[in-house]
Amino acid sequence: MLQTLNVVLLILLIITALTACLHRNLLVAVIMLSIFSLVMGTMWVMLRAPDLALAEVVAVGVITTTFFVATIFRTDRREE
Amino acid sequence: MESAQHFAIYAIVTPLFAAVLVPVITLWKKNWAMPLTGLALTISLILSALLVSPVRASGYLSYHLGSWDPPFGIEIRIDFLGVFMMVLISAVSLIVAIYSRRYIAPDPSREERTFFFFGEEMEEGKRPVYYSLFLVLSAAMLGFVATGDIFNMFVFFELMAICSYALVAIPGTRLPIRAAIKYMLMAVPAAMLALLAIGLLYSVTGTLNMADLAETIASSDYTQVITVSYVILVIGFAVKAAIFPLHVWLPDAHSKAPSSISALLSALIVKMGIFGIIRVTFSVYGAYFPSGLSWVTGVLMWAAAGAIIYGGIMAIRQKDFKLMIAYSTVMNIGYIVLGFGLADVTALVGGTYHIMAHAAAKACLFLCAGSIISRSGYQTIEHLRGASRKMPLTCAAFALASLSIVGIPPTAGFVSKWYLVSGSLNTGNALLGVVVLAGSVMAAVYCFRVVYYMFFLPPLNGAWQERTREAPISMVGPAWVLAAASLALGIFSSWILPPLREAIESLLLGI
Amino acid sequence: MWNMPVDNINYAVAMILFCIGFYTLIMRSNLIKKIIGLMVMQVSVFFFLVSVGYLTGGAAPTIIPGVAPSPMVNPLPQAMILTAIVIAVSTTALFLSLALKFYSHYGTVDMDKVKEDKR
Amino acid sequence: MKKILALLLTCALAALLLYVVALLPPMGDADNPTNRHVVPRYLEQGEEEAGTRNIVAGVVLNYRGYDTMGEMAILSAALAGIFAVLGTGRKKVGNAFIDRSGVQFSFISRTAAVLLIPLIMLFSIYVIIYGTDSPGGGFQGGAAIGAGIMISTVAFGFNTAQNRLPHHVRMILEGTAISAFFLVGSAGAVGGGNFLTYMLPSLATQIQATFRTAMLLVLEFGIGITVGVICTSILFALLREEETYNVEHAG
Repeated sequence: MLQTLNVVLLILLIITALTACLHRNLLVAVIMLSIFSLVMGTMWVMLRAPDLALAEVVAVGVITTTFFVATIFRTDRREE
Repeated sequence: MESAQHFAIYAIVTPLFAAVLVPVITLWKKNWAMPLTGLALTISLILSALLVSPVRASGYLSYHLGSWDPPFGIEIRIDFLGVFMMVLISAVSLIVAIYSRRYIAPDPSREERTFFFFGEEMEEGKRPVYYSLFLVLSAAMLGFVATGDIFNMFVFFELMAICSYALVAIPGTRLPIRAAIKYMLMAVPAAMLALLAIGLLYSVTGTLNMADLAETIASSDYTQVITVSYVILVIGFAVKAAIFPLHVWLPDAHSKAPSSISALLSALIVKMGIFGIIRVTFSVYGAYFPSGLSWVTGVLMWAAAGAIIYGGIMAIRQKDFKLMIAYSTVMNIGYIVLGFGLADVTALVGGTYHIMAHAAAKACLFLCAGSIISRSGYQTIEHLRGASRKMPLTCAAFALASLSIVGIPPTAGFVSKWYLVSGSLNTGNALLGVVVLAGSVMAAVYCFRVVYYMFFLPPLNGAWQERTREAPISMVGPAWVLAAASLALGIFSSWILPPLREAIESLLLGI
Repeated sequence: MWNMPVDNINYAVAMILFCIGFYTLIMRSNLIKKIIGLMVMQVSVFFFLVSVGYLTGGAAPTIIPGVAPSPMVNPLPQAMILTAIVIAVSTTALFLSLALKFYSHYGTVDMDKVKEDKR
Repeated sequence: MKKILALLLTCALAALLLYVVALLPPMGDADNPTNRHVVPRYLEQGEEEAGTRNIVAGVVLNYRGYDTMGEMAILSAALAGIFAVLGTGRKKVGNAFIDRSGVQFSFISRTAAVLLIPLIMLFSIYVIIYGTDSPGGGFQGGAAIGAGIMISTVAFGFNTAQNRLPHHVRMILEGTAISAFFLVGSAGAVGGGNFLTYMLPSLATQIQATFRTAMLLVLEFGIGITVGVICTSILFALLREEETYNVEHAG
């Protein structure tokens, strides 16, 4: 059961990372990055690292994403 | 000597604490930034200098942070090479900080012309930020050379890196921003590679303390993992050290940064990458060193030879003054890495001595370039014709430091090159000795061309007429101190070389 | 040699993520995209290290009073990663500010669209 | 050409990394070097020695507190770097796109902010105080404080938020963590131990543990305040549009 969940989360990680890296719309890419770090947080809870999961979700999933969004709103939203 | 054990940590944390105080104090007292910076760096310099004799007496100094025994807590472990670097770092930082005072804040009452940062002046609000970053940078370098814990080393490495990106970009104009971006694009992935290597190493040894790692590695079964982690770690440090194929960021970053920062970058920060390589090679992978990793040192050796030739040719081709000095740094990095790559005591002594010789001379060249560019606004070598008529002291300091870069006998550059050549002959690599000598010839071409222009040619039409004034004493003085140091380090080299040789021998044997 | 234990699938995925990030970093000319790639790279290294610290059947490294002690996962990589996350956030924030300044000078965040200029 | 080169480089890197990963000891095995060498002491004696039930917090603040000091210095340096790049922004009035977006006039966003922010603040203070005994700690709590201030910035407008937390106040609060580390560390050095020693040998035995708990709490709060304020300052710096853009297309 846990093994299955692990594999599902790993696949989700790869999908979100690829989407974040490939999508042409930067806002979508950044939100995907945020989802990536949320999935990563879940993964880390499974790996028994709750401190890190909290830090990852708050620092990368929320704060860094906000920085990204602030930057993207002030620059180009699409990648040419 | 009870209180002496705390000197090392206070040499590191005093600048760090002062860096926090500077922006707060300048909210009320605008002029206190520079004196506070100078004070903190002076304290560091004194404390580092006081460490020399205890370290020489006992071989190395170990300080356990939080009183935890080494494999459990973080250890500060300073051997002679470390204390040598600490004194060098705090001295050069102090000198450059004194230079910065008038360089970033010209005195309006004396009608000084300001051509800072390629025609634009630094806004006043950024001055405390500049000093703050400067102090953190010095503290990070001191912490980096002093630490005995590999993850702590990574933390200080990143701290140093972040400060240097920011200081390159501090003018805020186009070219510095692009240079900083280029720098970051190479250095941040490199730092991640270093972290990955530390992770790999941790996963097969289970410890982070360097001395403990060295013991565990010697008896570990995971030979391939350890070798790969070494390669990745060396790549990570090599980007920071700008070793030849990975030097791409260096000329831009060093020539577009403010000159005081260029001096610090060239004199110290690239050396930190090399110091990192030396440190991990001997203190961590010592068991593998001569036999198991000889191909890595071989690659580094030929990269160094490439750097000397490439850097020399590119420096000769440059028209921009600071870009020429920056390419000269690429070349001199080659010398230092060559000393490491030959894996011979004599060559390594030459390489480490060249760290110091090059630090003094190159910092002086950049400070002089900064004085000339900020006072006159000229950036190309063509415009330097006749500069000595208006700025004689600066030009003389430049000429003296050039002697050391070229390696003319009484200067420090000669001593280190002598050791490098004899080291390469010892190991039977006569070709590399020829490369070292060819590098000296190329250095002579690009340095003496500038000196010749400065002293023996008349100014270009209309140049150097009204834009004139010797730089103030707080800018000429530091340049002269460094120039004199590069001469004195050559004359009195017999004081430093024997303990350095002992230290290198004990490194090669493994502590 | 190639008898990778099935358990090490986490390590392999971390390395694949690292390479995805690395490829994005060097291939995309858009600065924001490069920074996203960098972030993926950094997080994947953290993932690798957290996986190194895992212990099958271990509990989270927090001692709960009154509960019998059980084997716990390794806290040291977690402490390292906590430090490294802060480093990653700081680096990313600094890089974003540089990208913003780049945009204010050139009107684009695309590195390839900007030719060399000598000023 | 560049594409092929990049692809080759990435493939080479991937091959190298996957090769080395295949050679690593199996994940989660109790016999791994990582689980045998240093860590058992942390797990067995951490509560007693370091004074924290959360061993991660014990490692972060006590065994490896020096790293945490470096980490806080990195955060401060990043903020200073952002000021160096974007300007310090001492002016009272700034301009930001979120003020023009109309989000702040929306009833929904304001109500959500008013309801959420107290909860977030409460959560973050809980996480900071109980960081030594349960998952969490100064950094997580501080980041949550920063997130709360970010929500209020979006909901009430940039200028309101900036006036509530003016530049000089943030400037003073930003140094809290480093100052706390310096002072606590010096207390250790003065009290007969080494830098960052919390169990001072010169104190009476019965108050040593209390002193250590107090010091850990000071550090947790210092880290929390610094992280929260620095995240806010970075956001403000990224949002503030002070200069008029003279956009020149150089390409």
